Amino acid sequence: MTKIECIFRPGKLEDVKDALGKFGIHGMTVTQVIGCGLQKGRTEVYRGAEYSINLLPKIKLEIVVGDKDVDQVVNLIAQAARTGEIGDGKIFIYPVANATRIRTGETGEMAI
Amino acid sequence: MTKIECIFRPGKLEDVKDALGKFGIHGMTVTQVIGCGLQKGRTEVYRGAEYSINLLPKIKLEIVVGDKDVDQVVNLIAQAARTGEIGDGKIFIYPVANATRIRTGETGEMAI
Amino acid sequence: MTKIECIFRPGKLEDVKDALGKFGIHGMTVTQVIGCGLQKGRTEVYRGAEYSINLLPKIKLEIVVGDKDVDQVVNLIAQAARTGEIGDGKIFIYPVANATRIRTGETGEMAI
Amino acid sequence: MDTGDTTFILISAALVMLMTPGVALFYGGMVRKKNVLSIIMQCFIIICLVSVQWVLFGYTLSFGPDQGHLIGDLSWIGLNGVGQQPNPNYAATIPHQAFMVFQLMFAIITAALITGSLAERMRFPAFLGFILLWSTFVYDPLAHWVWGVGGWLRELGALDFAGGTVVHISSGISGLVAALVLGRRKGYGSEPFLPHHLPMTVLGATLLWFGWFGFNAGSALTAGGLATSAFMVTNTAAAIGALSWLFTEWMHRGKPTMLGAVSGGVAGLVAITPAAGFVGPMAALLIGLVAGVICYLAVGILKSRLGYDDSLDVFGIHGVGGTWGALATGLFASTAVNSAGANGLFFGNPGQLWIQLIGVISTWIFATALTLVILKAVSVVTALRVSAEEEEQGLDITQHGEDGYADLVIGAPVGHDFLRGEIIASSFKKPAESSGKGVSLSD
Amino acid sequence: MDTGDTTFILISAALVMLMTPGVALFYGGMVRKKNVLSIIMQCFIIICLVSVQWVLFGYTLSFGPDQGHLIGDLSWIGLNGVGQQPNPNYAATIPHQAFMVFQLMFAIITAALITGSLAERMRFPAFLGFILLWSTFVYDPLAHWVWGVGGWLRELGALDFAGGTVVHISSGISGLVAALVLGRRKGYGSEPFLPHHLPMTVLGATLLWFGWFGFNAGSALTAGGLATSAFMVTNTAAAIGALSWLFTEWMHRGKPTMLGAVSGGVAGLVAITPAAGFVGPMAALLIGLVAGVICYLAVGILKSRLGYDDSLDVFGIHGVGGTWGALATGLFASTAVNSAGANGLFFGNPGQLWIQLIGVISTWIFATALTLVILKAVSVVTALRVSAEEEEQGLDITQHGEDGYADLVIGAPVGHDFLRGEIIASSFKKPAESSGKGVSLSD
Amino acid sequence: MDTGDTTFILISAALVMLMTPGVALFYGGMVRKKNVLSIIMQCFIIICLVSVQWVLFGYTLSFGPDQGHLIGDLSWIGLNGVGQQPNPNYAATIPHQAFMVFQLMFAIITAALITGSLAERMRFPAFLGFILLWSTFVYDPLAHWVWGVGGWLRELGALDFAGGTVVHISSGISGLVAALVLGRRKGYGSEPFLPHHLPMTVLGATLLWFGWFGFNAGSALTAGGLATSAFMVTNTAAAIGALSWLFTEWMHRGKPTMLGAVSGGVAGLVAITPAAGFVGPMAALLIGLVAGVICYLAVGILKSRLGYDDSLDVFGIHGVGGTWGALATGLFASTAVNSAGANGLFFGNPGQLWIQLIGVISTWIFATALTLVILKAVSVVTALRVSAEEEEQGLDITQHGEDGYADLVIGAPVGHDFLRGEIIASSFKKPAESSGKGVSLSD
Ligand SMILES: Nc1ncnc2c1ncn2[C@@H]1O[C@H](COP(=O)(O)OP(=O)(O)O)[C@@H](O)[C@H]1O
Ligand SMILES: Nc1ncnc2c1ncn2[C@@H]1O[C@H](COP(=O)(O)OP(=O)(O)O)[C@@H](O)[C@H]1O
Ligand SMILES: Nc1ncnc2c1ncn2[C@@H]1O[C@H](COP(=O)(O)OP(=O)(O)O)[C@@H](O)[C@H]1O
Repeated sequence: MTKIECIFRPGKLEDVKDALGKFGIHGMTVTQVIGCGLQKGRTEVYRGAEYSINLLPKIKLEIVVGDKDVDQVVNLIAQAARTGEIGDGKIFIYPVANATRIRTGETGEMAI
Repeated sequence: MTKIECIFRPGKLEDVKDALGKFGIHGMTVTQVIGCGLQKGRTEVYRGAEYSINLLPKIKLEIVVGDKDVDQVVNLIAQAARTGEIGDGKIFIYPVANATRIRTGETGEMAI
Repeated sequence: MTKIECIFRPGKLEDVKDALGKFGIHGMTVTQVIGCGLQKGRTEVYRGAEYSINLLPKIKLEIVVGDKDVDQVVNLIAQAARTGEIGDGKIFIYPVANATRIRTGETGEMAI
Repeated sequence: MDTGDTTFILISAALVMLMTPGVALFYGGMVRKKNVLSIIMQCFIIICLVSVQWVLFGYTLSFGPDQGHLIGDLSWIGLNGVGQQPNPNYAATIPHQAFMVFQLMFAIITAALITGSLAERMRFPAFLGFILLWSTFVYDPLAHWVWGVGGWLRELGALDFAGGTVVHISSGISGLVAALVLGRRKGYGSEPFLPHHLPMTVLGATLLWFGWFGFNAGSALTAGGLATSAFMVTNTAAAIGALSWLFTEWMHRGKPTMLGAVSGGVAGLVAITPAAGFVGPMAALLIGLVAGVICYLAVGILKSRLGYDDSLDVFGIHGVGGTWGALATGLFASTAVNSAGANGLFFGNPGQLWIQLIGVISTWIFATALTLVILKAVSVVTALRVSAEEEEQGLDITQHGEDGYADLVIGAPVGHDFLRGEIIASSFKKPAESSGKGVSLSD
Repeated sequence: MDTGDTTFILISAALVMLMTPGVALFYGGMVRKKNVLSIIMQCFIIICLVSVQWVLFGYTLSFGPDQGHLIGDLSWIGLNGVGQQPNPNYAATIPHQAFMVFQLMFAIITAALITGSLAERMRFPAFLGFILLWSTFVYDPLAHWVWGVGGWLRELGALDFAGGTVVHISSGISGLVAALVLGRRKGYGSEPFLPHHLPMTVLGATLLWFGWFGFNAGSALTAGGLATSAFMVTNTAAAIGALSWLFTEWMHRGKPTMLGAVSGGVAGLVAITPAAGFVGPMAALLIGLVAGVICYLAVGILKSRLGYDDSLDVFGIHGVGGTWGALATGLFASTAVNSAGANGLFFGNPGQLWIQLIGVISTWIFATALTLVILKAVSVVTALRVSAEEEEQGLDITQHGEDGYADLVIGAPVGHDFLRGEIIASSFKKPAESSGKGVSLSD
Repeated sequence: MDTGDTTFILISAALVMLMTPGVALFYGGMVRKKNVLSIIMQCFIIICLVSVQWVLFGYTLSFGPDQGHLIGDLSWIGLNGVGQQPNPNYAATIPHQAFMVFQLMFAIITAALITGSLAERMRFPAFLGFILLWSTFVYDPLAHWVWGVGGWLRELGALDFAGGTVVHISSGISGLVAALVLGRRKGYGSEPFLPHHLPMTVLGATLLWFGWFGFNAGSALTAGGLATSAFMVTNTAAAIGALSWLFTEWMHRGKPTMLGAVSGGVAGLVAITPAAGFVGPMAALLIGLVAGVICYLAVGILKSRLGYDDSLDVFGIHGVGGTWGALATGLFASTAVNSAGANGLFFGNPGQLWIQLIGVISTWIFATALTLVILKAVSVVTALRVSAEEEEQGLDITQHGEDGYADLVIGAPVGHDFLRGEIIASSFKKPAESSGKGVSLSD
């Protein structure tokens, strides 16, 4: 099993979810994060003082999938989350040693 | 070392923490997440319009433990977090390459 | 590639970011978490009742770097985040199987 | 009729109206996030429900022509005969309707206070039934006893300037009874129930303080020296109540807390309410001082010792503070402040304390008994309490299908699927929608 | 001059002023988090802009000496001649300036209501231009028609006690037109736009209710029976409006919602506004009851059927509710309540309904036409709508360079770099700064 | 005695009281989340502390029989002799207590304004001592100088209608001094200190605006033309102040900000305060316009140039705005507006400007000197500033043992262990608790 962790723009969650749903993937976990990278931060102004804010809101989506689906899922997400502008985000892939479904105690690919 | 990442219902955190505490595990990191899967979403109503909300609040708990404890900890958590209803969540297990305690610089199992 | 995941005190984020920036690392993802461990919790009082709160606010910082930089980055972060008091936090290291840049589709070390 | 007095009562009525949203926020900040709407909703819907009830039959039950010293008859049903002219029995210088609407606001807030005891576990339909019956069968008779012409406590000479018995004891006791009947919240005593938004609670408390000027000073029903005196002692008792709770908690628990300060302020306000038109500033200082201490003890010690879950301490603050205030009126009342009042024990008239005690005891008994009966009646029709599963999920979602802060955790319009009805779907022209273009102005 | 009346109008003016922050919060809670400041800002800046416009020329256009029954002339420009003495044409017992400032607050809130239709997509510069023109060319003439001495609707005998046509129809219709011109928000109909902070919305709604007492009762311009009656029916209609929306939505969608309850309360308040000084409590119950139902239907069914994106339902509540209220005045008005008014259809005078209809239709037409012209004019100078990219990011950041809750997600002073200007940098002495030491008191 | 005037002053007092919660929210939204309670608490506890101080001895020091033109004597200690009858020296048509309580609210808010300078770093015990001494030794004498019968500035003919010197300069200067003594916040200049909740700040600002009507119009002490004029110029100056700050910042920084708009509104209110009863609408426009610009410059440029950390800009807004307002009164005052006042420079009386200048300078010097002495005195008894570690953790937790939004980040009743005292533990019957059952009604 493999964990696919993607970080992308908040406005793209609906699209990514739809794309995954069409592919038959419904299980996922979402976290609100902030991130920086190449993307330029933004300037905020409070009482005449300027602040440069470079940690910007992003969405982190985690999906654990069977190894065979990894490439396709990565492609799907990459397509759905892309705008072509700097700041689109990343997809990281990690090995997963095992999974357990709490409700049933099932383990392995059965659990996801 | 191994990371145990569990996603479960918000109302179960106290129970899980108690179970781990009894086992002697106190170090953990908790994140508020939203997730979906088999669990049915809920319907909300705003000014006569219905919305189906299928990302539901969950808790993500991360614990890094020595390899020998993994099975027992997974069992403990699975028991403490179980309600038997769909939506109880998952436990994922990942390999950890190394750990460092920031305060002392210790590394390896000493650090956790 | 390797993921460096550090959990440290909220007040240290600026320092850690500066240290990484000087080293040339700008890409990172930050999550607000709560954690417990050896650090003593705090007591809060509401209408005469005392509550012991032992999950304290922490920052989780995730950086994916090329394998050659790992040691140096870990050192940098450990130094920048250290206060010497209990509760400084941990740094965990995980193997990363692959990375993709959503914007361009680049993969591997090119993507980070 | 006097324009100054009419202005005074109308604006006071508006201030008292604002107290109920104040209670909503005061309580709303204290519950957990998942129940914030449910408690605010309870307070809000009470404004609506009791407003209608009062116009239709509540007012005549409370203030209509006396029936056996116990209740008003129905001659003013639907405000029949309650017009723009004064009713000198109640207030000679303002329209009768102004008196009526001012009193309405008292009926509203009294019911709203109870919600703090029901918080986080009562089903909404049962709540609606309970409040309607409670207002009709507890509040309306009590108001008649104490303030209605011919009411038996009024005839006995009981002093209750702005509602120590009618408002605070009645809500405090009924809240306690309801909390016992409903039972403790799931997890009470093992999980922490922390206030999810204390600034909201402070905002609510200060709106309460603000509105209380209308409540107590307005109860003079004319804008003169008495109203001024009531205004001033109200502020004084609130201030010292906050300080005394603060320092008591500071000594007891080691921290001067914000929640303690506002709670003490409310305790001071509660305690001065029955006395506001009868006592001077030094008595107000004493009344507020004692209120802060005893309400703290009731909330911080008595409650945990007895183990009931009066969620937001309606009993500890309104029941205990109101009882103390009603008795203190029998101690400190002085005809030097209000010649139409009476002297209390410390001004040479021990009998007044006795009368006050009768008022207190009869209110305790009446409110307890009737609340039990009403809850029993409602429980026959519909379940009082949400299921354990609903309690876990929170009342906002399960009772009202809403989320208090839908966007807050998610930070962006994400995480939800929009179930487009067929109607919507068919009426949308996709292209215009996604391009964000509207009606073109140029063609 | 009467001190009671003067107090009444000044305090009422303050209450009506508070309604606009009320609208800001009411709306602010309903938008997404990223747009909360932009809508609050729009309401706030209207207070400022219209206050200045009114003093300079708005008041004289509305209430100055009549020109052809359509508009006031400029003789009171800059408040020239509007002094501390009464103007008996408008109110004989209060300073002319008190009447002026009371009316100012109406001009403010009317414009503020429209912002609900523009929410989440209008550029701030275009907004400023739109509002200034709208106030001048829509509100001021309308106010003159209905309330100005010599205004044609006033001379016709149209009844509009506190602004059914002038305030609610005008803002509701103009909002709808502006929503159509701006076009739907990006993602409307496919993404959920959930209220990000419903307690804020409730707070706003209750401040509205509170301020509405000044709005409706104050419109009597003297503190007596009529003001009292208006106060009372206002409260009654709001209460029943909330209940009727609540139960309608409960039946239709299965949930009694908080947002529904406050929306219904506002609908009831809107509908009673034109009638407040002409009808009794039973008519108020009927007016509010109907308002809750029809506004719910307009918002919950009509809107999606027609597919326009009137973001926060200004049309559905103010347009529809105001129209119903104006017509209902023609049904239920009674000289028994206000001898200076007229009887409506149900009191034997069908002609009044006809007059009311003329008032309604002319307001609809006038507001529609002028709003279109003004938006066209503004769009020639500057773009009305933000870019898709800006809409995505949110208006707070893109229009105002601010974040509503900067610290909230991050929980600590983190995540931002401080761009220290050279000036700051040079004036700081690093050591003192990091040690947190200040001026030493001992040397 | 006049019921209209009495109503006017009592309601005005209530409005001014509400300003302090307004300040609490205005400031509360601007600090970081971890300090929100501490600043709200400071404002709230000032209401309590000063209310008690005033009744006991503050009022007599300020307004009691004059001693050497500097201070009142102690003859009205404990409100001795301050009764329900008017005191014609101050206000002939309202109870003396009404005047007293109205003035109390000024004493409260003045102290509360200072908290903005102390924000995020002062220890609570030191704060309590500081405020008590400051109110007694700075506010009370100043109020006597300017408003007390026999006060030297009053006798000199200094004009200060509602508190430009007494309220705003005194708090602004004292705040600056305290900020310098306390030293900069840890991380100031290197970390961003962003407002954690701007909607809260806007709510606070609008409550301030609302209450300011009571503050300025109420200062006429009778409800007539003068009060009306003061009401109107107050609104006008606030409006234009907001606009002028907004546009200045927009030109300077490229963004029209919400925080700027409300800050400018407050600046306008501050500046008009001393002039409110002496100037007409055109002067008000000028006063507000200039206030918005110079306060912006003080806050956005002067502060960073000089490098002091006046956390929430009490000096930049109240110190600078108040000074401008006091001098502007000497420019624009006109006996045509208030025959009991005087003419200013532009109405042919240059001497008035000179008198105003004396008032300003003496207030600056007195406030500076006394604040230094008081802080020194307090620092001898207890440390003024929290430790670096406490500052890092936040004052809410370290000073008050509370979390402003305990449930917010965590979203469910999680993350906390409940330390059940033995008392609680023993009184709980586990089974009843977990099943959620209460007292059974059927047996
Ligand atoms: N090395 C990294 N490790 C972890 N997260 C990263 C890393 N680089 C970028 N990110 C995440 O990806 C987001 C987008 O990255 P950025 O470099 O701005 O744009 P792009 O991915 O289009 O090149 C960042 O905001 C951050 O959350
Ligand atoms: N494949 C997955 N990858 C990551 N998280 C998942 C996955 N499947 C489920 N989850 C998480 O587990 C939660 C519970 O899953 P769900 O399928 O609803 O119930 P159950 O685990 O009882 O079968 C989800 O809300 C989501 O957060
Ligand atoms: N075994 C663990 N797994 C995951 N996170 C941990 C673990 N131990 C500690 N942490 C995280 O590190 C933080 C600091 O740990 P703590 O033991 O209190 O101090 P220190 O790291 O200085 O020894 C905790 O709050 C928690 O977030």
